[in-house]
Amino acid sequence: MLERNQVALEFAAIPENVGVSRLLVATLAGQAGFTIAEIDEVKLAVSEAVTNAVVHGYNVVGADPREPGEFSAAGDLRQPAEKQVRVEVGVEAGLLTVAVIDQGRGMEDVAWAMQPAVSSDPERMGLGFAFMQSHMDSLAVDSAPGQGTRVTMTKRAGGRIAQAAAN
Amino acid sequence: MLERNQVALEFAAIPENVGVSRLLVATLAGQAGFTIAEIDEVKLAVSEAVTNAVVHGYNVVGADPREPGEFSAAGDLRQPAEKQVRVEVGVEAGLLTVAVIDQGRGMEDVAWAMQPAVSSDPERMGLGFAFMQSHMDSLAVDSAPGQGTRVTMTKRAGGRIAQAAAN
Amino acid sequence: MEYERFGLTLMLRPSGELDLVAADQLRQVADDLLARGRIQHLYVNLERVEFLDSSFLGALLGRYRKVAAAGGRMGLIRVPASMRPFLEAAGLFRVLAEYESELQALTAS
Amino acid sequence: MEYERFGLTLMLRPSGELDLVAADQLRQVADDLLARGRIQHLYVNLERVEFLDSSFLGALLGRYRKVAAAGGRMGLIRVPASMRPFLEAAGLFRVLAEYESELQALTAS
Ligand SMILES: Nc1ncnc2c1ncn2[C@@H]1O[C@H](COP(=O)(O)OP(=O)(O)O)[C@@H](O)[C@H]1O
Ligand SMILES: Nc1ncnc2c1ncn2[C@@H]1O[C@H](COP(=O)(O)OP(=O)(O)O)[C@@H](O)[C@H]1O
Repeated sequence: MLERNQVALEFAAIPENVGVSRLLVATLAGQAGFTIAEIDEVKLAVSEAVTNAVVHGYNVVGADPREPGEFSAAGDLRQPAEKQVRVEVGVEAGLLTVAVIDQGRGMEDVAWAMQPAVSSDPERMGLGFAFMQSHMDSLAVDSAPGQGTRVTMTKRAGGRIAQAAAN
Repeated sequence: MLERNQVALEFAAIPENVGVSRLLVATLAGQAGFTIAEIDEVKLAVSEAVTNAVVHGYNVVGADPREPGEFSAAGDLRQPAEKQVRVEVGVEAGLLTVAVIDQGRGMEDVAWAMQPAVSSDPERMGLGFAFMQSHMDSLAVDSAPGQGTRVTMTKRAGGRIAQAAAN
Repeated sequence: MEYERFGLTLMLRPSGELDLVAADQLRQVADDLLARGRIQHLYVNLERVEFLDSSFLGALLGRYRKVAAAGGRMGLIRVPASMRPFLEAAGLFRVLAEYESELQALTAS
Repeated sequence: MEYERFGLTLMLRPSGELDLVAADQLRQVADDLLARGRIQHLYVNLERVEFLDSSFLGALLGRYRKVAAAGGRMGLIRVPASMRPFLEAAGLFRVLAEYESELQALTAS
């Protein structure tokens, strides 16, 4: 079991990198001693946060069916430096910290956006923040219009505590 | 099959992150249409280059059995910003580019170091560069003492060509 | 995304991890057939699914609205036990019927 | 790293991806037993190995030097076909014997 680690992933804001982020964080959580059920929870939270960076931060996926070709038209990677997402992962004695950072449009009213079933997109459920909250131990969102968004989440490996108690 | 992608991984120079790097590059190569055999070759090259950054660049693992405790003593992550490895991965129409960058001790004589069976460490085989060369299409090494090292490798997905020819 | 048509019914069999990429595939496959009147009913077999997030759930509900608006039926088949609490929390079962097998779904009226 | 002792023989059964992390485990397990005279011979069963790199090869050869210096035997068991060209290129078979099964290795003189 790995006591301490620190890894950051930086990538073009395209849908395919959401799965890449999940895989990375799941691997690091596994090394840190998280159980399979806990890793599944972490994967969901990461998936929601990174999807938001791609979809809302940078509007990369036209979830609105009226503009289905936006990403497929392949215009989004022309200036990759402008549409980058960064996922920072830290592990310290069973505490996993994940920060998802974009330089996208940001949010005017974070409290409004974090309510369950609230979405700026009619095709989405508005449950992203709710799932992050219910599947991690803590969630903090820092955002402002035009300033991008930073979502920071932590989770403690419960299996570790149970294991230590059993010894 | 993904035509274009760009991802960078930055991490503390610890042995456990060599496997994390392999997994990331293997995943991206898979998305880009590389065959399983090709992905295995890419994994080996990445493993060798990242291991070199950790072992030689930063001397993190005392492969010399006389100093076995160097990493286990856990002193290496106290200033993580100082021992960071960066792996940059680009995919563009079936061409995979991987750069492995460290800010470690660097090399005085790159040509000497790249010879097969040459190593500064008696416990190692000196085959890292030879394997990178034989398993990728191109290899370039940029290094100077105290300036760190950048290893850049490329490989084209052969399966893609075969597939295109079959159509 | 793997699928099969039985008359006016579309049977989708997605596998692996279902996120916004799969959500987009679901939209493309289903909306085209719905728009051309080729299908009326939609079932999704989740047997081989290992992960799904709110993007895919949103795409499922979006398809439900279209199918229901056109008087069709939609349901989920073989929901993995580990995903049940999650789908319930999202309110999926309030609108989507659930079946134990593809046959059961196809023979339900 | 999984292992079993048969008298003076150590049978190692590593699995998964073998890089510098596994190389370190190999060193720790084998060198301690060798230094204390608990084992003389060393076999490594590669059956469940999915990947190995030059760090692990180096650790294998390093153990070979120690085992051979003490008059012991060392060999590889069930080398996956896909790894054969790679191990040959590295010259492993010039010094390490190869066996089809653990039994074959243990009963060889
Ligand atoms: N990274 C982000 N950048 C800009 N806006 C965001 C970001 N993340 C979330 N939002 C806003 O918050 C709303 C709620 O997010 P969420 O709960 O994840 O639901 P959903 O993604 O389904 O809309 C989004 O609809 C969007 O308006
Ligand atoms: N990133 C690096 N930083 C400093 N020195 C390096 C680096 N990579 C390789 N070297 C030097 O080049 C030599 C040969 O490397 P390689 O062919 O990979 O063999 P090995 O790792 O087995 O020594 C190493 O022994 C080391 O002296």
